[in-house]
Amino acid sequence: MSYSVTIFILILPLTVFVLNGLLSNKLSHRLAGWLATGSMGIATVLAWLTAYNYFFQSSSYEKLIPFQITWLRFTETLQIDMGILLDPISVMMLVVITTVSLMVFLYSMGYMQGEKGFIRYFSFLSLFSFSMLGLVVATNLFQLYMFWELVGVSSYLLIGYYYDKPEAVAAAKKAFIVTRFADFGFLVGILLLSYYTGTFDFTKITNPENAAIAGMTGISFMGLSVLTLALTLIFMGGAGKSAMFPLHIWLPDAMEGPTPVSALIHAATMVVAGVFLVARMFPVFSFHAPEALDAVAFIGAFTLLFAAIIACTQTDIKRILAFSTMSQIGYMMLALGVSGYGSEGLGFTASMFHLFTHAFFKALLFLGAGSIIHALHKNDIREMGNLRKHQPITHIVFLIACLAIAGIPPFAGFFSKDEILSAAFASNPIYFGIAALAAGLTAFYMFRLYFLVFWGNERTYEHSPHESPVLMLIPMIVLAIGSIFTGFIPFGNFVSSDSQPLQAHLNVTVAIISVMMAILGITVAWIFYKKESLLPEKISNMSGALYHTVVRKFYIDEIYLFITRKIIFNLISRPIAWFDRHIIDAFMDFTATATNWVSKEIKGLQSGQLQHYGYIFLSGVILIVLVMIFTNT
Amino acid sequence: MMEHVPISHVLMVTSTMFFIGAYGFLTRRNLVTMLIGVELMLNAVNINFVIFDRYLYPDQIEGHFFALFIIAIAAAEAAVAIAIFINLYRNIRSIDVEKVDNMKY
Amino acid sequence: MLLISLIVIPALTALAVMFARNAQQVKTLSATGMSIQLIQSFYLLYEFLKERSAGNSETVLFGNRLEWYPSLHISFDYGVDGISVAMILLTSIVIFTGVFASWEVKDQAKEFFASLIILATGVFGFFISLDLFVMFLFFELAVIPMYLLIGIWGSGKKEYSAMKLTLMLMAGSALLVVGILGIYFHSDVNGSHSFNIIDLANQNFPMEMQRIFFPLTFIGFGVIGALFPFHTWSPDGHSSAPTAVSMLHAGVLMKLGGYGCLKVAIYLMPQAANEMAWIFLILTSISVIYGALGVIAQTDLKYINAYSSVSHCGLVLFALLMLNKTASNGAVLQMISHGLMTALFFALIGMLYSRTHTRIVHEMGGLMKVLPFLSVCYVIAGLASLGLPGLSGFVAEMTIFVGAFQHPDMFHRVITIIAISSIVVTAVYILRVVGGLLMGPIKNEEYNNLKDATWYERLATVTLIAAIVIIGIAPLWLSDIIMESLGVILR
Amino acid sequence: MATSAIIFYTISGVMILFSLLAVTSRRILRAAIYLLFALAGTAALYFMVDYQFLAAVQLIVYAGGIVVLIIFSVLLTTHINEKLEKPTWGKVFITATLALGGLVLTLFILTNHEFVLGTKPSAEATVSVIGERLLGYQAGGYVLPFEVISILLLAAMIGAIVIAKRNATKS
Repeated sequence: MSYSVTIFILILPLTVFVLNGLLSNKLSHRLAGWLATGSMGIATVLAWLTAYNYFFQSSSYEKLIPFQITWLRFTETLQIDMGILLDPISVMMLVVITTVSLMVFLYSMGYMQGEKGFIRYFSFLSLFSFSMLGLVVATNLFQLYMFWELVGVSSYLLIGYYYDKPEAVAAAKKAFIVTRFADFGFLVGILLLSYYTGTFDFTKITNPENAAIAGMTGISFMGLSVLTLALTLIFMGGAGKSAMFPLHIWLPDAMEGPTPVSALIHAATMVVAGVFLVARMFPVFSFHAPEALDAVAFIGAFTLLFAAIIACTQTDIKRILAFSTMSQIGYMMLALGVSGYGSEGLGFTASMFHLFTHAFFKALLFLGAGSIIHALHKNDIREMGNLRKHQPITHIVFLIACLAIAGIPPFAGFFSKDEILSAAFASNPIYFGIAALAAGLTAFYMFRLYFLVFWGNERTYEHSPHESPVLMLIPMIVLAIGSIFTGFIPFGNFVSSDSQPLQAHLNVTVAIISVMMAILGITVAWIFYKKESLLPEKISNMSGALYHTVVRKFYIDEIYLFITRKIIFNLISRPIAWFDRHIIDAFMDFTATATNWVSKEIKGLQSGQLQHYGYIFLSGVILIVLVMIFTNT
Repeated sequence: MMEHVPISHVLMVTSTMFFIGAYGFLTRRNLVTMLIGVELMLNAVNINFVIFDRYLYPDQIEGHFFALFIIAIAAAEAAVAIAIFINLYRNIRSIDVEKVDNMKY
Repeated sequence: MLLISLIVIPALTALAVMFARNAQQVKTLSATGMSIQLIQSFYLLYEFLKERSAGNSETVLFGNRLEWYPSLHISFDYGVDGISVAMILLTSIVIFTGVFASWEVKDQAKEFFASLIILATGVFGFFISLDLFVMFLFFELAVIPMYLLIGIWGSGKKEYSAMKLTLMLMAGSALLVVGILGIYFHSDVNGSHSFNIIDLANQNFPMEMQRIFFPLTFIGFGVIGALFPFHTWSPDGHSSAPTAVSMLHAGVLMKLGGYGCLKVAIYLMPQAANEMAWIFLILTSISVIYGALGVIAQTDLKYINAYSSVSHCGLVLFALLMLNKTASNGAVLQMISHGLMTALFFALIGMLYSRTHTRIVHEMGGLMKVLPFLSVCYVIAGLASLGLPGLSGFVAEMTIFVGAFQHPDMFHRVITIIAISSIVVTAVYILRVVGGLLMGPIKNEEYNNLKDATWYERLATVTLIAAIVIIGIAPLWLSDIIMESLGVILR
Repeated sequence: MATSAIIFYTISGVMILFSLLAVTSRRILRAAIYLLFALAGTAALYFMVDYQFLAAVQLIVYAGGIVVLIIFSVLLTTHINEKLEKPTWGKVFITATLALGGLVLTLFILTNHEFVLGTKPSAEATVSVIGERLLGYQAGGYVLPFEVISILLLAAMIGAIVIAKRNATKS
């Protein structure tokens, strides 16, 4: 099989988007849904085939470009190509995206049944899959940026899917604007990089021997080398999309979208785009701009802890998962940040590995949450309890996912997290400490959720909860299997920073510490939440203001609101609008008024009295003659 | 026949006549009398043409023609002017120039 | 012949419209005429591409010279290069859709359509002429009917707006006349003066002359291109103008400014452009940011769009002043892209207004539910405006930014970054409007009975969207024909 | 003093006198008659410089035509006994100053200017010469102005009729 087939992985969802979008009031729901799911199924098969070919049929993991056309030419050297770049990480991403997409598509067939905008939903979802796939196979920075924007917009459309709910609209808007702000940095970073290197091409940029790149390190601007600046800006884009602190505020709100969307976009795929971006540019970071990489590690570590702390106090099931996502992405960023290149590249591999496993268990968590919400029509975990009686299958898969994310062996999360912890351990003990602490917190908040929802007292529900339909259960089971077994993949053999196999060994010390932390977390959660208990309330009361700060997510949202509404809107926009109307426009009007005034004042000269004109005329003539006489003599 | 009269004397006479006409034009309020002033001025100018022709370029008769044309035009002008006066009188019952200022501004 | 018929057809259409017997005939005639015009423009594109691919590399194609007033060296020189072809395409698309967008004009329909088409004739003439004097003539021909169109068929403070718009544009024209005459009297083509752009381009005007006449022509054209601080006619004018006029005005007429700046000011006086660019760069970057920030506080849809036009058109002039091929290419692309999407915006605003009878954003809401077609179109227009890849806005903006950033001078790159920040602000205001207008619960019970788009409204919007999408997805051909002509202009 | 000089000065005196009377008389009909005398004086001057044809035209058109027209209009628009009101002193003062100032200025120029008198023999302005010149189209021919004047006269005639005509619908 030739790799050019990969183009169909992109074309299929695009076709579905166009078809469903244009024929949204012609097609029946069943047809549209199966069209989308079927195409995604084919795409998934193609992606797995590609992966099989790439990883098992060829000995070395070269960068391959099976397809490329010129899309837009800027200058002789700078142009945007549209193409497909296959290398270990993009192939891996292809597999992840298509698989999770397929599962979510299937799940949505059940979850969204009977919704009015069913076809619109699948249309947008296909658009998202297309954009995300295009993003990971991008051959150059600009193509990546384009799909990056497309991903952002499909995320906007999907978050705002329930467009008559004001919260959903606001959340969609917020998500788009915050990421747009980050993209501004990204774009400037791209421009800066391309200005010095004269290319957008990944193959050229990431080539460690590229002289132009090395030259950029020599040019400094405000104490930093231009390259560091450019890469930091590019990372800013990644941080926005991956909801890193302080650009994370959109992600919790984004949970207003339908739950399968959260699973696909805001857990498994889109939010890891930032990680993917850093991984894509990793050689440049690693060789030429270690300062930028330090920033990545720092932001990653900070978000990791920050989000985990907030997650412990939230009560909305999806928001807990959202903060958990942020925290897990923090892990990935941290791993990239502490990674070296080549044989020191454990962090890189670990990051990708975690991305891979996380996609499975986090998608599963969201789908499980969706299954619960589907049954209960509410999001607040304090109003749930003892659901294991009503939804046994959901309960089991949810438990598997919780164990996976908590890092209990032999579930997938354990292996990837262990690699990250080892990488952090090798680099900086503080980072290791943060990561290990967060591992404990992760276990705590996940099991807090688990116990509150599935155990505890029976609540009164409006209509008795029921197990979800088969269409929703199948994807969950598939993902659960993935969450159990993906950890055993020898990931370093396939994905590494320099495409050479990397042997990762289980670091026993680290493993023990992390498992201990996880078990500690689970135990605390068990004590607090297994049965109705007053302990959590006591503790939250004891910590008082601190607790409230955490519940209010450290007031970051409020700060943003202050900046946008008070400063930008009230102190900049309105004055500008006022200034434009009352100063600039008034000046233009003033010139008109002044002309009018002058004409009104002098129109008295035109008195209509013939003889007045006569006087003036005669005196004028006399005056002119006088002047002529006297100037002549 | 005029060799004994210096040109400047003739011109003085015509200038005097001209300014008398101007005086009339500017002081009178009745439009007809203003027209009389205008006729005087035209007449003075006419004489000037003839006199310059006769004294300075006696071999030519261009001044004669100018005078002729001016007379024709003056006649036309007077006819139109008087038509206007009559129409005006019909409309506002007066031919006082100070009342005719409807078209100011 | 091809080019002459480009102005003959609309002129004939306008004439025929005047003889029409009823409103139905008027509309049929206008629609027919403008459809022919649209087909012609595509045929022109086809012929142009054919000639170019056959290796014809002359500066202008299909050109000719018709003597008109030899003693002043005024002749009707015409011909097109890639930029003109692109602009002609844009114009014919916008006027075509404009006719359909004003399908419901009832009072004095005959005069309305005739003026509208005469305006378009002026624009077509402007784009094909190569003689400064004739170009100016067509420019005025395009501007004057605007007064009548706004003053008679407008809404709100229409007399005020029409007067303001006309006076400000006329003030620009006044500067322009001086500029053009200055160029004319300083030229020396084979011992005599000339108005012909191609001849004038080979003149090396002395620096002292350029320093005087470059700003005159640039500001003269800049006024209609909404150069800060001469942009204030735009919000008032657009808000009072009837739908089709707003479309044509923001979509095409404002582009005469950018086109003129490029083809006259920069082309003929490159040294002064180079020397004085920084002043205008500051002004235009103010336009870009200031316009965008100004939008956020607006509540009237037309004002919102007018200010965003200020921002987008500011970007056009901004890019032109970078004086390199890529940025200028982006500027032309932006003119086309903005022309299409702003026409779409104004068309949609008109259609919404005719249903809800308000243009205030917060008085509407939830229109997506009752007017799905129009709302989806509005979202697409919004996304194009905020530069979504796959729609034309992205292509144009990115070309501008990349091109501007290639400038070797630090100042230019910094100012480019400032201009780039407008994409964030654009996103803010577009999403505010989309959120407030289309999403959320329905605010007014009466809106439940609104009818979605009729066939002619669908035709107008779909045409524009198709153009936006085609350029957005496959921009290379357009970019190439523009780039080719820029090679001559920015020597 | 030669006879001709005496005649000239007499005529001049009459002309100036009647001009003055024409612009100051408070009876409008008299003013018209005074104008007639001033115009007749002008005709006499034309006789003196041997322009008989012009003098005749002056008498016929000016004295005969225009003055009659004026008298008619006076009769149509004013009462015969009506006295014109005196102009205000301020007006008289301003106008007189202006007129005198102009006159003085003109006289000043006149007296200071050296006129170069022509020495060639004077040309005859006989009716045949005038006729040929007026209708001639070679150098020195006045056929074009002649035609233009004809058109003007025609237009003035029509204009006068249209303006003075009573508006049928109005009354």
